[in-house]
Amino acid sequence: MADLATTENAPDAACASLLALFRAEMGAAVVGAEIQRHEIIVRVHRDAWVEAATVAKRKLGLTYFCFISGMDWLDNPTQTSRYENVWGSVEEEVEGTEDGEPTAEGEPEAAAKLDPAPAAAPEAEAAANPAPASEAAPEPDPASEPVGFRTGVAGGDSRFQVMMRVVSPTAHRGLTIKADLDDTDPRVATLSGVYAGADWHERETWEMFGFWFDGHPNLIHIYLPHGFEGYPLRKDFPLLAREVKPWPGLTNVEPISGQAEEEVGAT
Amino acid sequence: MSDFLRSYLSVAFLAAAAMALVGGTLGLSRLIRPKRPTIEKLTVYESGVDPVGTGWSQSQIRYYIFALLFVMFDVEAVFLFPWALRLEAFGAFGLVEMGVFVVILLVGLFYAWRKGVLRWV
Amino acid sequence: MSTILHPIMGFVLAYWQQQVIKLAAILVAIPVGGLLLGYVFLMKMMAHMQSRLGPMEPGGFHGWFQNIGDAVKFIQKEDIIPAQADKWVFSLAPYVVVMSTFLLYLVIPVGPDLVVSNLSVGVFYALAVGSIGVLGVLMAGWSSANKYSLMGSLRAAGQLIAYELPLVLAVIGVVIQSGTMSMQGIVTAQQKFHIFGLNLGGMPFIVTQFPLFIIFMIAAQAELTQPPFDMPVAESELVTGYMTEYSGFRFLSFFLGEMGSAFALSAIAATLFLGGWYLPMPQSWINNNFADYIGPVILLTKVMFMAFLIFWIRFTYPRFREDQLQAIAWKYLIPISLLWIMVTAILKVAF
Amino acid sequence: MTSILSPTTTAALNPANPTELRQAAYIAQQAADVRVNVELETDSGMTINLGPQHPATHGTLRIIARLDGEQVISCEPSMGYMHRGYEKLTEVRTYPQITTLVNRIDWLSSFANEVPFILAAEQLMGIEAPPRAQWLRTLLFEMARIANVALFLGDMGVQLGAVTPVFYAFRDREHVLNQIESATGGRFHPNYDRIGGLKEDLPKGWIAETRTVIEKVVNFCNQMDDLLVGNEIFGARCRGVGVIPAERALDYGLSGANARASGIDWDLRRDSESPLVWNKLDWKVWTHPDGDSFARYWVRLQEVRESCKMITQLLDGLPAGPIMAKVPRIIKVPAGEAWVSTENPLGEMGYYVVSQGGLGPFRVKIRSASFNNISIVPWVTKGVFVPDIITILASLYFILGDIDR
Repeated sequence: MADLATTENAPDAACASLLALFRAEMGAAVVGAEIQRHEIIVRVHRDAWVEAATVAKRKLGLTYFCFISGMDWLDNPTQTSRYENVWGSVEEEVEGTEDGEPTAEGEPEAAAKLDPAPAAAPEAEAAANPAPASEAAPEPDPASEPVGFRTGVAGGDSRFQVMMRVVSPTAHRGLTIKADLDDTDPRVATLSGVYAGADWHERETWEMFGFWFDGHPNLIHIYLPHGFEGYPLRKDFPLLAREVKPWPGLTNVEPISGQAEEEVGAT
Repeated sequence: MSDFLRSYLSVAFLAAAAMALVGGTLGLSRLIRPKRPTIEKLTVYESGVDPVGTGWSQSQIRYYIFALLFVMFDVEAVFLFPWALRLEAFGAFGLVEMGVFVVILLVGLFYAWRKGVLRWV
Repeated sequence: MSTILHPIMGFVLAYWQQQVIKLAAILVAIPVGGLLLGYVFLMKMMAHMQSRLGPMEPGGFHGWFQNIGDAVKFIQKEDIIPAQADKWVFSLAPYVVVMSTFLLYLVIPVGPDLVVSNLSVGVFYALAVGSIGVLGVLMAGWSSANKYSLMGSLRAAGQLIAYELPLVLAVIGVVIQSGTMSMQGIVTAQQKFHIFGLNLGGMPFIVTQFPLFIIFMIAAQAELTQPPFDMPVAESELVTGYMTEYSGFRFLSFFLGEMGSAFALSAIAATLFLGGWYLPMPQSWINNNFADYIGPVILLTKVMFMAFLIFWIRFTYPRFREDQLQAIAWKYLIPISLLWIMVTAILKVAF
Repeated sequence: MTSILSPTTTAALNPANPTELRQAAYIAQQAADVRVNVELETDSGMTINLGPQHPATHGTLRIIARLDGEQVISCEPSMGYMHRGYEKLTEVRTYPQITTLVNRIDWLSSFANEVPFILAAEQLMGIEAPPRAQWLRTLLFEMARIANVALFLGDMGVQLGAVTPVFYAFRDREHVLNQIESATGGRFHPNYDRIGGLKEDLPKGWIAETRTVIEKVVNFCNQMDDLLVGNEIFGARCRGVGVIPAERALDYGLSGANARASGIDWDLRRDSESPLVWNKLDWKVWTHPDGDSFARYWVRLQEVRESCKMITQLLDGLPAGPIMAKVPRIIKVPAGEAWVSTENPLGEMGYYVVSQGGLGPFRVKIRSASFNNISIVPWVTKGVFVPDIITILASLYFILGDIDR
C-alpha cells in the first residue's frame, strides 16, 4: 500500500519494454498506446487485429488468453436522463468533474501517455465528429436520437471498438488490444486460429455487440436463444423492463454510502 | 408327484407369490394414487429439454467380444461344476484333465489380453 | 428331509400346507428383510457415516419413521408410463426383478430343517435365478424409450458379462471342498470341515477359500449394482439409468429387489463361506431340533455382517468406469479364481 | 518474457528428474490419444443431452454430447439458461448497487466477486482502503475460497459416485459460512465491500471462533485426503482423464487451479500488484505437472490448506484502525478505464470498468473464470467415455452463474 503508492505513478519498466517490443513488431499499425499501472492498452488498426494477436502470442510470450469483448461508445441519452431525473441536484453539484480534469483526490490512472496524440483529448475529438455515429445507428432504431460518443483510454475513431486482453503468465504483464471498427459494418477477422479460446468470446461479442468475426467457424448464439434479434450490449438497445416501468431501486440507494461514511467518521 | 418335481414346484409357487406381491401392491396403490396424465409427464426425461430424436434411439454395443469370451468361460464353468462334485471319485486323473482344460482356457484368455481385445471400446 | 414344522408343532403337515406356510414366511421375510437392510444400513448407517441430517429426523428417535414414510410416499405416488414406452415390457420389468429376488430365497437354509426347498443343485440354482434380475433391468431400460435408460441397461448387460463369471467361479471352490451343490449340504460340510487335524466342531470355508470369498463379495457387489459398481444407475451420469422413467411403486419395486437381493446374496455368502446357520454347537442341538430355533438368529447375525460390508463399501468408494470393471473382472478376478480352484482341487485330491 | 515455450517446460519440469520427464511424455501421449480418437468412422451416433436439469451440471448447463456407444464423438456445452445480463444491468446501476449484482456471479464465493470490482472502482477514484479493511478483505476472500472449493472437494466425489465426501463438505463448509454470516450479515451474498473499505467491523469473539473453524477445515482436508485422494478407484477414474497440456490451457484462457494443475506456475495473488495483503503472508502456490483431473483435484485440495494457513496468519496480524477511508457522500467515479482481476476460487475474475464520470459505470466487462474454463470442454472431451465427461466437468469446476453472468 505505501510501497504501492510510490510505484503507482512510475511507468512500469516491464510494460514499457513490452510495449516497445510490440511497437517494433507492429510498426504503423499501432494507433494509440498507454500504460496504466501494470497494464498496457494499445489500439491497433483493425486490419492488423490478427497480426497483433499473433505477435503478442508468438513474439511477446503473452500466451494466456484472457477475454475478447467489445465497446460501444455511443452516449445513451435514455440512461443518462434516467440518472438526471433522480440525481438532478447531485449532478449540478459535481458538474465540474464531467469534462475537466478529475478533481477527486489523486489522479489514479496516472497514465504514462506514450502516444499523446489520440489519447490527449478524446472528448474533444469525440465532439469534433459526432456525425458518423448518429448516422451509423444500425437496426433496432433507438427511440431517441443518439447524441454522439466519447471514447476512453487510448482513444478511438469510431463508435465501436473490439478489445482483447492477453497476459504473459511468466512476466505477469497484461496487454489490452483495441481496434476501432466500422460503424455501419463492424467486422474484424477471427482470432480463433491464434487463441483457441477466442471462439466462445467472439460468439459472445457477436451476440452482444453485433461484431462480425470473419472466418469464425461457428458464429452462433451462445447465451441468447436462437433467433434473438438485436444486440443487447449496444447502447441503443432498449432495456425493456426499464422502459416499461421505472426501476424502484434507483431512489432508495443514496443513503447507503453516506451512512457508511458517517459511521466511520463517528468512530 | 415325485419329491424331485415337488421341490421345483416351489419355484413356481414362489414366482407366483412374487407376482402377487407386486401386482397386489400396485393394485392397492391404484386405489389411492392420482392419475392425471399430461403431455409433459408422458414425455421421456432428457434433462429437461425435449428429447432429441424419436426416443427409440440406437446405440452401439461394442462389447460383443467380451460376450463371446463370456460364453466360452460360462461353458467352462458348466463343465467345472460336475467335475467339482465328483472330484474325489476322479482323483488325480480328473485333476490333471481339468488342469489341462483350465490352462488351455487361461492361455486363451491371456492371448486375448495380449491381442488387446480386453479393451472396452 | 424332515418337514418344516415338525420340530415346532410335532406333527407332519401335508405338502401343500407346508408350502403355504413357507411361502407366507418368505412373503413376510423379503419385505421385512429388505426394509431391515434399508433401515439399518441404507438409512441409519448412512446417516451416521455421512453425517446426513434428513434421515435422522422423521418420527423422532433416530428417524425411525423414514422408511415407512418412504414406502407410503411411493405407494401413493402417481404411476407414470411414458407415452413412447413399450407399455407391456415397461410394466413387466419390475415383476421380473422382484421375482428374481424371491426365487433366491428358495434355497437358503436358515436351520437344519428350515429351508423351502433343498434343491440338490442349490448354489447353481441361486446363481441362475440371480441373473434373471438383469433381464428385468434390460427390459426396463429398453422399454423406457429413454437414452439414459438404454445406456444404463446396456451397461447392466455388460456388467452381467463381467461379474457373472467370477461369481460362478468363486462358488466352484466351495463346491469342490464340500462335494455338493446343495446349500444345506454345504452347511453340513462346514460342520465337518477341519484343517490340520484341528477339530473345533467345524470350520467355515472362508479359512481356505479366502481369495474366492473376496472375489464372491466383489462380484456380489457388482450384481447388486452397488457402488463402486453402480454404473447402470450412475446418478451423476445417467440419472439413475434404467430406473429413470419409473415412478411410484414400480420404482419402489426395483428398490425392493435391490435390497432383497442384497439380503439374499449376503445370506448366500454367509452360507457358503461363513457356515450359514451353523456355529460350533453340540451335535445334540441339531438332532433335537434346537438348532432350528437359534439357526435363524445366527444366520441373521452373519447376514447383517455381510450386508454391513456391502454397504460400508457402498458408502466409501467412488464408482468405477465400465471399462475398468471389465478389466478387473477379466484381468484379475477370473484368472485368480481359476488358479484358486486348481489349488483347492489339488489340495482336495492330495489330502 | 519472450519465450515461446510454455512455462511448463521451463518452470515446472526439471530435466534432471526422470519422473517429471516421464509424466511429461505421458501427458503428450494422452493428448495425442485424444486427438486420434476424434476420427470415429460412424454416423449412427446417439445424441444425448446432459442438462439443463441434470445432476452433473450443478446448475442449468446443457451439454449436448454425440455418442458412439459410450464414447464421445463431440460434446458441446450450451449455456444461457441463467444469463442475467449483468453487463447490461451495470449500465443502469450506480457503483454501490453493482456490488449486489456481482455478488451473484459465482454464488459460492460471493465475497470474492465483490473485491475486484470494488478495487477497480477504488483504483479509478484514487482511494485506498485502510489497512484493516484490506486485511479483512483478504481474510474474507480466503474464507469465501474455502466455502467454494470445499464444496468442490466434496462434489467431485459425488460426481464420481462417492456420496460421502459431499456431506462432509456441506458439514464443514457450514462453519465457514456461519463465520462469514456473523461478520458480514449475509450468508451467501455478503455485500460487505464498500468503495473505500468495508461495511462494518468484525463482531466480538469472531477471531477466536474463526480459529476453531479453520481447524475443522484442516481436518476436513485430511478427510478428503483419506477418502478420495488416497482412494485407488478415485485415482483410476481421474488420473489421465481430461489431460490438458499447459499450452492448451493458456490458449483457452484456463486460469486458477485448472491452469496450475497443468503446471503453469501462476497465481494472481502472488503475481499481481494488489492492495490486498497476500504478499505479506507466507504461503505457497501449488502446481501439478500432470494436467489431468486428479491434478486439478489435488491442487485445489492444497489450495484450501494454503487458505487455512493464510487465514491463521491474517487473524494473527490483523491491524487495528478504521475500516473505511474518507469517501465522498455520493460516489462519482472519474472518467477512465481500469482492469482489476483477482485470483478467485474458480480462477481469474476480472472487471474491465469504463467510467465516463457518472454515478454508474459506462461499461463493465466481466471476465469470469468459468466461461473460459468451460470453453475447453469440446476439445478435452473428444473421444472419452461418458463417465469421463462427468469427471472432466467436475474437475474443471464451474459455477453456472460464473459462466452465464
